[in-house]
Amino acid sequence: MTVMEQRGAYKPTPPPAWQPRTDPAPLLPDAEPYRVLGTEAAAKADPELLRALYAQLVKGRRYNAQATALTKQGRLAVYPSTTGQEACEVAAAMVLQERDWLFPSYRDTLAVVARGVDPVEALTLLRGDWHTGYDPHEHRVAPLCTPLATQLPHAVGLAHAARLKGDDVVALAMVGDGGTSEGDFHEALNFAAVWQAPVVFLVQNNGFAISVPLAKQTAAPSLAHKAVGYGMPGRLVDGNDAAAVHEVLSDAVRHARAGGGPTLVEAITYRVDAHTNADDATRYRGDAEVETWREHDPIRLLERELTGRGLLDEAGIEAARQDAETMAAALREQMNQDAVLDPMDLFDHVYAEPTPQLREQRDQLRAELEAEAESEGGTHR
Amino acid sequence: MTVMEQRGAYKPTPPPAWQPRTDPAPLLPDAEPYRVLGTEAAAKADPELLRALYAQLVKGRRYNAQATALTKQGRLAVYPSTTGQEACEVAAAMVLQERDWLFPSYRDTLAVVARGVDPVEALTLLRGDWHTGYDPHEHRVAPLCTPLATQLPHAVGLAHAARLKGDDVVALAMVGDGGTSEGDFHEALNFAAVWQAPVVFLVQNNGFAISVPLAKQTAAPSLAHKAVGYGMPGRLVDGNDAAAVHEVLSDAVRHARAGGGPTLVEAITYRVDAHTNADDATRYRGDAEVETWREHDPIRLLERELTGRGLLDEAGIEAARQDAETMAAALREQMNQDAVLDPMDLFDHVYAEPTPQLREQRDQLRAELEAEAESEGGTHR
Amino acid sequence: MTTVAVKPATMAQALTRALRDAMAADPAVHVMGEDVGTLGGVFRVTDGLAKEFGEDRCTDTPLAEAGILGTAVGMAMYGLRPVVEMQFDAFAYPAFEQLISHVARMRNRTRGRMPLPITIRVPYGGGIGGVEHHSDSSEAYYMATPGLHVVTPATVADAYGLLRASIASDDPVVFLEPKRLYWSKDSWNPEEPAPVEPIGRAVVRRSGRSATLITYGPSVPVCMEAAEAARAEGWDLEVVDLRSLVPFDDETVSASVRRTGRAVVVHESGSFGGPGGEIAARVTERCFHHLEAPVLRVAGFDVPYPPPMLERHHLPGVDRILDAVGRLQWEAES
Amino acid sequence: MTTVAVKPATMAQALTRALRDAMAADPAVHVMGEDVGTLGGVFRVTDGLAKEFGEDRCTDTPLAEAGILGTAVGMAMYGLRPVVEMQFDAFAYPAFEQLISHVARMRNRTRGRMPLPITIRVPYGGGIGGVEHHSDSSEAYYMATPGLHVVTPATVADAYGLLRASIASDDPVVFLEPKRLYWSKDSWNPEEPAPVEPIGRAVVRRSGRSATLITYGPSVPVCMEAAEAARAEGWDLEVVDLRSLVPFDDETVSASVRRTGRAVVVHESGSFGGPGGEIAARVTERCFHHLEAPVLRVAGFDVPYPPPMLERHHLPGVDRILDAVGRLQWEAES
Ligand SMILES: Cc1ncc(C[n+]2csc(CCOP(=O)(O)OP(=O)(O)O)c2C)c(N)n1
Ligand SMILES: Cc1ncc(C[n+]2csc(CCOP(=O)(O)OP(=O)(O)O)c2C)c(N)n1
Ligand SMILES: [Mg+2]
Ligand SMILES: [Mg+2]
Repeated sequence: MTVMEQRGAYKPTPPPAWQPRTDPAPLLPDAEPYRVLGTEAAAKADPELLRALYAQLVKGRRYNAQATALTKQGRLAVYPSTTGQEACEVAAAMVLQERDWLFPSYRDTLAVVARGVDPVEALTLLRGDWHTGYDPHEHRVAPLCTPLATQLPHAVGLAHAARLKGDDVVALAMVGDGGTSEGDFHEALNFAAVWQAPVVFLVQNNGFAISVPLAKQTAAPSLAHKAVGYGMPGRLVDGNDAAAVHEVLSDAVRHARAGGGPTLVEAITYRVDAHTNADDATRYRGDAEVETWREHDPIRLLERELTGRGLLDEAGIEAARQDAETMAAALREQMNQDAVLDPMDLFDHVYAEPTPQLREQRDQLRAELEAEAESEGGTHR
Repeated sequence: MTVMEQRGAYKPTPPPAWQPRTDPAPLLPDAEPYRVLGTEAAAKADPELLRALYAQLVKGRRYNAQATALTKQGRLAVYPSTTGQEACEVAAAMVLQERDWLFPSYRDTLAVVARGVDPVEALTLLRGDWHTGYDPHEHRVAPLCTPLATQLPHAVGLAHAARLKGDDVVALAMVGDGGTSEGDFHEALNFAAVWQAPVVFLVQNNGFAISVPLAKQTAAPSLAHKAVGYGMPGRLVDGNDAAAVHEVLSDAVRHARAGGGPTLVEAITYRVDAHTNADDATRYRGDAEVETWREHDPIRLLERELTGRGLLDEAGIEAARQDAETMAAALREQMNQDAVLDPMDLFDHVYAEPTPQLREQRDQLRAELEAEAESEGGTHR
Repeated sequence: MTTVAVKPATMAQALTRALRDAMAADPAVHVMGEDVGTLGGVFRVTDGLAKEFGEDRCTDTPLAEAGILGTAVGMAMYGLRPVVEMQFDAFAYPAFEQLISHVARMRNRTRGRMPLPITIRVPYGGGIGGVEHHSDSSEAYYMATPGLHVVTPATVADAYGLLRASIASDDPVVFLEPKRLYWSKDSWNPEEPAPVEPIGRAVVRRSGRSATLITYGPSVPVCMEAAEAARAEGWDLEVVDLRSLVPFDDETVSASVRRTGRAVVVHESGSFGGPGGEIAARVTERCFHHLEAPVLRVAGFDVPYPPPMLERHHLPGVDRILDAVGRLQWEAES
Repeated sequence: MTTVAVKPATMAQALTRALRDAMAADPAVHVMGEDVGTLGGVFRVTDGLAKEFGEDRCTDTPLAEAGILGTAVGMAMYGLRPVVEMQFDAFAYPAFEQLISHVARMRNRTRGRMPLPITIRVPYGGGIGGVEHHSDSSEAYYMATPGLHVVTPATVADAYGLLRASIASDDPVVFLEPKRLYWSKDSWNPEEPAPVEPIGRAVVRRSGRSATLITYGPSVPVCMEAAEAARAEGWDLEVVDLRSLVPFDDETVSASVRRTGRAVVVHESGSFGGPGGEIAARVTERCFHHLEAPVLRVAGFDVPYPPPMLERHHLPGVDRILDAVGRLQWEAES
């Protein structure tokens, strides 16, 4: 049986006696974002999971701080931080199986690292020695994607291909609130729903697209409400509640894996840092707003829950901090080493075989570099 | 007060105590397409309006038949017919005021003609003597738009501009079910909702995009359900019920004019003819399906209502038919005259002033044509 | 497999056959696009494929070109070989961002770890009486995008061979199908193991000594006709069919021009910023001292493609080609 | 208006001033794009405009480039003069269908009845250490699209004059802003009634007799530097700044090359299918018998724009230009 048959043979256009093709009611998101921490649902949460999330959040926060510091030292060209958004970043990576695929946006180096990619390789794009530093197939992580929302159809195509091959693979694709305005968002969600592809779309609504607030981006009741227009379920979740994000994403992944098709998840969070180190956030928002959100910090929320329930003590907090420091020190050290560059890389990967034109150009550059090296009395590295 | 201020000052991102930005409930379409003919609502319909709609439908049907016949005689390069969709075409034109704008898709020559554009000028694109035959400003009808859905952002921009200028103008934009899958559909609706632009989007869901049935186009409960994801109302209407389409579109136009913002209307109808005269519809659908829809024909539905209520008799039917024949005869005669062509048109409208490069090319063609005319012993027409 | 007599086939039929053979040979090959399934495509090039291989292998997609190409990228990431159909030249434009920013760059971005073997079939060019947006020659855009191969056949046999090679390529290929040659016929034995033409080789379609016509796709038959007509004027024209714009076969082209000393580039695409500028420039760089005259260009005018009733004035025809040949400074000869 | 002393201004400041003056002069001028309002644009070119003219005149749009350009089309249909900002070169690609299929064609489509006076500002080119997709030189795409003007300044004064002229034009203009010159300074009196440069005129930035460097935008300062350096080698180079790629100023360029007999085209954009091919071809067509050597090209390599740490190898610099000048067959001289 083919995938096409599986999802039902062609039904003629609804005749005059009309029937909705799908019942819209179950697709609509709840009015309130789903929360676990501080609610009754927290009691059912697995303590081990909560502790693992906590360790990752603390590490993630430290990673963001370290990477930002590296821009100041000129070791990174630019860094878009996810401080305040660590719950989403970390949960996105943790809900996936090894065989699954992650499709990050340009901001999501933390999710990429949480998935297991070497932190230095994850930062290659932002350091500037190459575009993608890691092998996407190794950890099944697509390249960090700079043109907004363009990674979403990739995720759909990959998930669809896996399904066609009979593989039990789910793709999770990340995008920002601003990215939902792009045509590619629309086309990707529509293809996913029509094909019933095993994809989960995670929108991190962090309130801004650079300087543009959500109110100028959409008039929708919520971004999750967009789901119903594609015939897929929309879910709204508190993006700073790591337990809630983990649960909602896990459900969506399970649903997709079981053949239930795609889900759109909107996680409401906040970008505490500026857009990147190069941005001046005071131009478009006030401190008071940022402070409100610091109150609702993902680490604080989880810490309160864990300590309140006796699952974490001062020693545990300190241990998590130590772990994070170790990671940061290692990252610092690695990033302080100069990148190894080979200018011939410019030509070697444009095509499987360089065209005659590229061979000429490569020879030209090689000759120039040799001449340069000679005149410097050195040799070409 | 500026338009931007009008729609509310910037509100910070929803703080942790979250509120939906808009109440989704009133945005959702009804489960059943709205109908007037054959229902109780018909009693309230204005008899004059119904009679006017009837006359237009009959004319519209005849226009479709005549245009299709012209393709067989080689007088039109191609014709995408709206047989079966006349209620939508005609109502779209009739609900607008003079100052309003119509944005047709490539299929909607009938709406263009119903709006008052000269039928020959409306067919220029399809005859092949030029791209657009009419002056868009004369009847405020944008050029027939071949690249699907690309006219939708134009309608939004125009409506927004009119509002900025303080003009009381509404734009109505037409698109097919297939066109809703394009990114431009998404971006247009989003801009419209964010700007609260006075636009009405009319989706004619005629069951097919060439050969592709709706089931392969979307998994949504209905196309009207897409509205909620933009924060605008979605309305579902029986597209073959001229009175219902007229009412729903009139309401949406009134709402837009009053500053209420855009509406998405899905009219469920059926393309009775093939995609164009060049298409072979038997490749992708059976006669039985077409027959079902002939039962639900827009003319038949309205005729039944009118005769049943004694608003139309045999003589009235005959008069409408006569009118339509007169129109068809006139169209036939006009289209049998050869188009007047000026090859210099190729160069004269690319820019306000032809570039030096285009002047050279124009001179070249003129010289060629003169040489040709001379060698034919004639003169350059 | 039964042996059949060599009989005329159309280019469209050869393309269908190439798709079918590629799908039969490799289960990774997937055809996708608007109307490619049940209908077999508006030009019927995918006719019968959905029936033979199932809708999962030949899929009617939703109507969204960026979505089609974007999902094809994801499919290729997972090891498939998507063959995407864009319904008409101008309807490939919505997919430009996916094409330029991803399809052309993914291999390079990942230092070769994530190649994208995608073939993008684009029916292109005019001469078929199409209304606006149905007759564009958009090859200049593709040529200017490193990372893409750009291939276009002019004969029935090449349609088969080059499409097979394109699908077999581990890199993305924009495969430009000259619309008005879809129904051109040629004696071609579809049952013969047809040659898979290597990508990147031009071919001399007609040898001659007076001057070289450098051309491709829909303009090849026009140039052949022009070369015939030129005999009356005493010119013996060579016709080079490029077949592949990227990579460009400098060797074949330069060898020809060095021999003849004169060249005219002929294409339907607009002249300004079109392929002819690149071709003329590189020929001149390589053959300067062999040239008796500047390399000239005969191309479409620099205008949006005209409506059906005016297109004959736009398309480069035999007369314009002969006029250009006439301007190749023959007096320098004497 | 108070008189201020002539003082150095950056190109970014001149552009801001041009926008401000245009908005003040004509209420139909509307600025729109991502982050152009409150933030003043990521390059701060629209700084202060929203404050001065209100958000209705300088509007932060949703994040969708096709939507931005598509709604600008509708606004222009209603008589406004939208000035659209694309945040970076590669982020203009999603708007290509609107650009090619509508912006470039609407006037022609309607036989002049519906002109579209839209200015599309595109920060372009590299040299600023930008990560992938932030350094493209995409002018080849725009040049190959009839119906668009393509303009690019290289000096602070031209940035002002050409942007004013572009906004005043009744036709769409793709206004390419060389990113790495945003912070270049020049003595320029912003309070003087600044000249509105006509579109379509190249300018000789430096006269010389040995050979002509034909260039534009970000490569103009590089060519000026190369011309200085060339003096040591005994070459007296002329530098022509095209300023407008469409229309192309054949007159100025050809006059220069006829005088010098040698030419090199210099640009950052890739070579193959890039602007240089067109320029070299048309110069050769017009000046063939004056040329001592083929017109050469110094351009970016035919690769996706490299990452920051490798971009210096890609960008055409003084040495490569001098190398090319050296290959202009000076032995022919003697
Ligand atoms: C197609 C495209 N347009 C514009 C940009 C420039 N840009 C980079 S990030 C950004 C804002 C993104 O906002 P959002 O999607 O909310 O993600 P966030 O930055 O908040 O994570 C913009 C406009 C881009 N990268 N791609
Ligand atoms: C951007 C674009 N892609 C493809 C096409 C080719 N095309 C013309 S009509 C059509 C189907 C349109 O279907 P729908 O939107 O439902 O409108 P209908 O024909 O039913 O009125 C297609 C694919 C096009 N015109 N524009
Ligand atoms: Mg955001
Ligand atoms: Mg349809």
